[in-house]
Amino acid sequence: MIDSVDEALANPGAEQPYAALGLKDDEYAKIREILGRRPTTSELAMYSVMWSEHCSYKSSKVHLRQFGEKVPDNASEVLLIGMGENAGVVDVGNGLAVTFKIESHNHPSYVEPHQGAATGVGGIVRDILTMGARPIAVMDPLRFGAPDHPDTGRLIRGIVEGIGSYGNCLGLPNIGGEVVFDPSYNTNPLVNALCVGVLPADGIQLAKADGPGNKVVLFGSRTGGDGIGGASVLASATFDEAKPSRRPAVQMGDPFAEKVLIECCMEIFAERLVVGIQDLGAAGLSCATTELAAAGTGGMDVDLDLAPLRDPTLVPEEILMSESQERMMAVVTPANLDRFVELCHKWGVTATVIGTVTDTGRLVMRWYGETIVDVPPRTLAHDGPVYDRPYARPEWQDALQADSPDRLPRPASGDELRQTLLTMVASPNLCSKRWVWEQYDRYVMGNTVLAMPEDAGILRLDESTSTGIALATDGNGRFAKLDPYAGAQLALAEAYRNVSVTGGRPIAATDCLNFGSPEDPDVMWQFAEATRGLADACQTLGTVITGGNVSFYNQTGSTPINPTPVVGVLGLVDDVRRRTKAGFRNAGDRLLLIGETRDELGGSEWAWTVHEHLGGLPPRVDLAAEQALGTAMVDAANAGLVTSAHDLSDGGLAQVLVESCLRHGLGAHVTVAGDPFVALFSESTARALVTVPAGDDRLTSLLTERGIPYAAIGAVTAEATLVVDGSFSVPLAELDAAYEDTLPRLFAHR
Amino acid sequence: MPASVGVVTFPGSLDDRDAQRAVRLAGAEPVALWHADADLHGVDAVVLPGGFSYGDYLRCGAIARFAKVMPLIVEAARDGMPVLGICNGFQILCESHLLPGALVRNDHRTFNCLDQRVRIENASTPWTSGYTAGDEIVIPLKNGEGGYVADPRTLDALESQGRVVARYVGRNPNGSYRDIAGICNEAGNVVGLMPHPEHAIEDLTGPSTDGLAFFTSVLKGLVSA
Amino acid sequence: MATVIVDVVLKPEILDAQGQAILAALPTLGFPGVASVRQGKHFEIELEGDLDETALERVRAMADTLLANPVIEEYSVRAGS
Amino acid sequence: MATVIVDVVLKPEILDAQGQAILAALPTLGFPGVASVRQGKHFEIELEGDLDETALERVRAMADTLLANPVIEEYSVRAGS
Ligand SMILES: Nc1ncnc2c1ncn2[C@@H]1O[C@H](COP(=O)(O)OP(=O)(O)O)[C@@H](O)[C@H]1O
Ligand SMILES: [Mg+2]
Repeated sequence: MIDSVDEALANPGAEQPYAALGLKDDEYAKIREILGRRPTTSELAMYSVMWSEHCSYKSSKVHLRQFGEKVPDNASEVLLIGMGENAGVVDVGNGLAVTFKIESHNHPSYVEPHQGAATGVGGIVRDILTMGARPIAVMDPLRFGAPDHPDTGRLIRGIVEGIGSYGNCLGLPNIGGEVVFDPSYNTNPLVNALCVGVLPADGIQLAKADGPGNKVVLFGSRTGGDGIGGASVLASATFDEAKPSRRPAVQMGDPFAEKVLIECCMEIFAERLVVGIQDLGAAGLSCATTELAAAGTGGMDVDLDLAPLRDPTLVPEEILMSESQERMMAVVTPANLDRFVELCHKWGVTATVIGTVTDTGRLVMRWYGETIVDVPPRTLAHDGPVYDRPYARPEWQDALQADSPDRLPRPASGDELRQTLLTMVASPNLCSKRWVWEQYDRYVMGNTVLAMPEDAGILRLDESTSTGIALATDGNGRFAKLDPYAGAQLALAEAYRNVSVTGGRPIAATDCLNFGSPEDPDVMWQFAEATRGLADACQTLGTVITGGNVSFYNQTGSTPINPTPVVGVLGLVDDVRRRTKAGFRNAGDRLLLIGETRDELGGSEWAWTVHEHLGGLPPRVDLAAEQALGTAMVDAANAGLVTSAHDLSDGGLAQVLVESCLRHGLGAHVTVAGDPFVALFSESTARALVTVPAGDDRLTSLLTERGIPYAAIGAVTAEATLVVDGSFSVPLAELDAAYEDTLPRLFAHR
Repeated sequence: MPASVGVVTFPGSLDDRDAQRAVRLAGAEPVALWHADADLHGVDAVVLPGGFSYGDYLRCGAIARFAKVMPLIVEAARDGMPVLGICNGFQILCESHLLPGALVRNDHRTFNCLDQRVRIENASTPWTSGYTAGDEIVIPLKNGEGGYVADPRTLDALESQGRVVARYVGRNPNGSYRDIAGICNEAGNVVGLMPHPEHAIEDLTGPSTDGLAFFTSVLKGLVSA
Repeated sequence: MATVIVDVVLKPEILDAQGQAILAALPTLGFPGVASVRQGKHFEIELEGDLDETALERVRAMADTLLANPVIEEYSVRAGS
Repeated sequence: MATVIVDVVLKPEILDAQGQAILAALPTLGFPGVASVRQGKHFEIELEGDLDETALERVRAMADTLLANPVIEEYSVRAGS
């Protein structure tokens, strides 16, 4: 029997399974208070998904506010749409705007790695599409458990294949990402996906149902039982393998359906046929209808039985919670409706009018004539519970920071350093990620100027003006574990540096905050510190946060993952023809190491790979130095002063030398000052290795003028050997084997 | 009027805009053709672009083959119009029986995107006349089902008639029989190619500009014809 | 030698995008009157030894661990010819 | 309603990369004694009307034109349950 509003009034005392749906006693009481009666089953389903952690941000909201409060000075010139819409939009000049956002799909990817990752890409692409943009690229920062954990192979193969199959089939170039291994992600991989899109600056679409009488159209795939309860159950409760009953149905992706949906929307947008539009993601129809109504005139009437179903046995509350993919909802004037439907038909997209915008202030849904939902939409979309959860600096934090890597034995002789170098470049975290990124199409669309393995991806936006954008994503869970405030800033600083060494001028950022349980005060402290750190640093660096995503409950049992804020930075490239590539190109070029190297090995890749040590303090954050370096690199690119550049991060100078040599098979002869171990493996920030033509002093003068420290450390050589003067030398073939073999050996299909 | 080259868009085509760009940079006029078009808009040649037409569901190219525009292309091809099928386009040409053989899942079972070295074996087709037989070029290869297969008799016939247009050099990237990267029909006007010349037309965005000659070749033939 | 056949299909509640695409194509190819199409995988497995219950059991175990993904698929095992 | 099953397999002379990979993986997963594995496709087709020879004929025609590629594949059609 269908539980209608009449039934709720007639039978007010019915027991309701709100606790099983994840609602707390006081949350349920608040729903009853809002409605002045008990909710119907459908209403209960809607409140439970909309008030879940995943959709309501109830634990994170009080901290995320800082991103809107600590805005950088340049934000007003840059931002067209800020946080709060499906994705933020930035002005890139020439009448164009860019929208980008990063999102997580961690828990679903553990349950079903291929589909979980694929639908993660599908979801973020629809967020970008919803803004009125053509999606033009994706990126995929990924984190896995220890390489030898029994589940890691299944997860990395499935996740990479899933991301590839979906993105490749959509025709979106993948222009970068991350692959990190750490036992803290055992059985809880992090699958973050970023999408970027471009749109006319005057073509922004908003998620609002304006204009009484306008039609509400559901279009795209039919609704099935996919991921029913996924949003609330999966994202809101600790994932516990021992309870299979908590595994909801998996969401299946259909990239072809999404591809035609994109092309269909592009034509619909070009003809300006919609008043408002919203994608169906987590919480499906519940989310789309309440958000559209809440942001618009305020009311909506929906005949839910009109929604086209894949599974005719679904009941209303299931339809409302379904996370079937590749669906969108648009608000269309009656005058434009025929043309809208015609374009859908052209692309083979199903479109159905299921409702009408009203000015009643109520969202009313009927099921074959009976009213099953009658709610004020704002109470679902915006007025959910907000928690200022207790947090406190963990008891163990001091001991962790005191456990400095200084006590670890360091390689001293040339032979030891050589061996350390080979071990490091072959380690899963530092080795070549080619096995992953060769599974992704980086060429499609024909505008990829830089992609893997470059520091940042660069896309051409306009063939006539050669303007473009650069994007990079970074995060370091070890640094954040040692100091979450600094760790979040280091993630931003690294992405900022990656963008600027290619010649991109950073202007905006997006973040994906992957943490453990917010109900754990230790984790909540990490979260509070990380958001505070990120907001402060974004303000200083002039990279406004345009949007992002929070993923909590990343843990197994009671052990949370390393706190992992992942940051994506967007930069402007005035002329993509002037971008700087990594990799030594010309024998004889001089090597300049820009920035200051200190003895900083806390949380370093060396301490982890060689000693499995995590302790001490992360490298010092120096935002002023990052900014000086970044500006110099952008100016150098524009003036054509450098022949290559590569920023320093995990693995330090040694790693950058190896990667730069291997790129085109040229060697290097390097002389380092001071302790060669520190020079090679320290992870001090705000550094880059660049090459300049021999005898060309323009860059060194520029650096000197601006007071940026640098050291001339040698030259590129034609001989295929990396030589560290007075210490050791390694043939590139040996480095190449060490660097390239690891991932195929561990994970390739045999 | 410059020669015009049609590029067909099926639902799920991906490299259609890239193929149009290549046609344009080669100096011809690109014409967008739609899978449901009832005529070929008077184009002088046709490119079936890469992508995942109809999601590559069932088999790559199996559903696209039945598109309304396909019989028109088959007929024009029989009359000698130059037709180039790239990647998914190659698969469609095989499914349509304009070219022999078929393309199956890569032997290593993963989608791969690489800069591939390829040798031009036949420089007398309208799409390869700008090359010299034996030229080695580097162009992107990106597919999950790029393994060319055919029965031995067909393979021998292709070889003996000089219909292997391009061959992989170095490591065979997908298990293609006899390292075949591209073939043509008996008349030579219909060429199917697994790697993507349209992604190697500008220094800025490709591994080389080695692919441009596919498009300048056909243009030259059309202008002189 | 024993031949055992395993057919793997998506669970009925799981979206079968391929089946949907084929279903959509059939009418235009002159095949009306088809109500549904589901696409799955078909395995033909040759085992050493006799075609008996043990052989079928072994194949069921293979299907469980390798041939089917129990999260989204179900399978059936039968003796081949 | 009539359910008709179509199984499609690669011709024996065409390399079956997926079958080979499964064959190679089986011993390491504790399944020795497997001589060969072939992977194909399995279709379950529901037709309006009765399950009779006409229904089977219709499905054979679908298999010929769409479900299988005769250049590399062969198929069998049978009545479903
Ligand atoms: N970590 C974050 N930083 C900044 N903005 C965030 C963050 N997390 C979420 N947001 C913003 O909150 C809004 C709601 O997020 P979300 O529910 O993920 O959007 P959607 O409903 O489009 O999936 C978005 O505008 C998003 O950008
Ligand atoms: Mg959204």
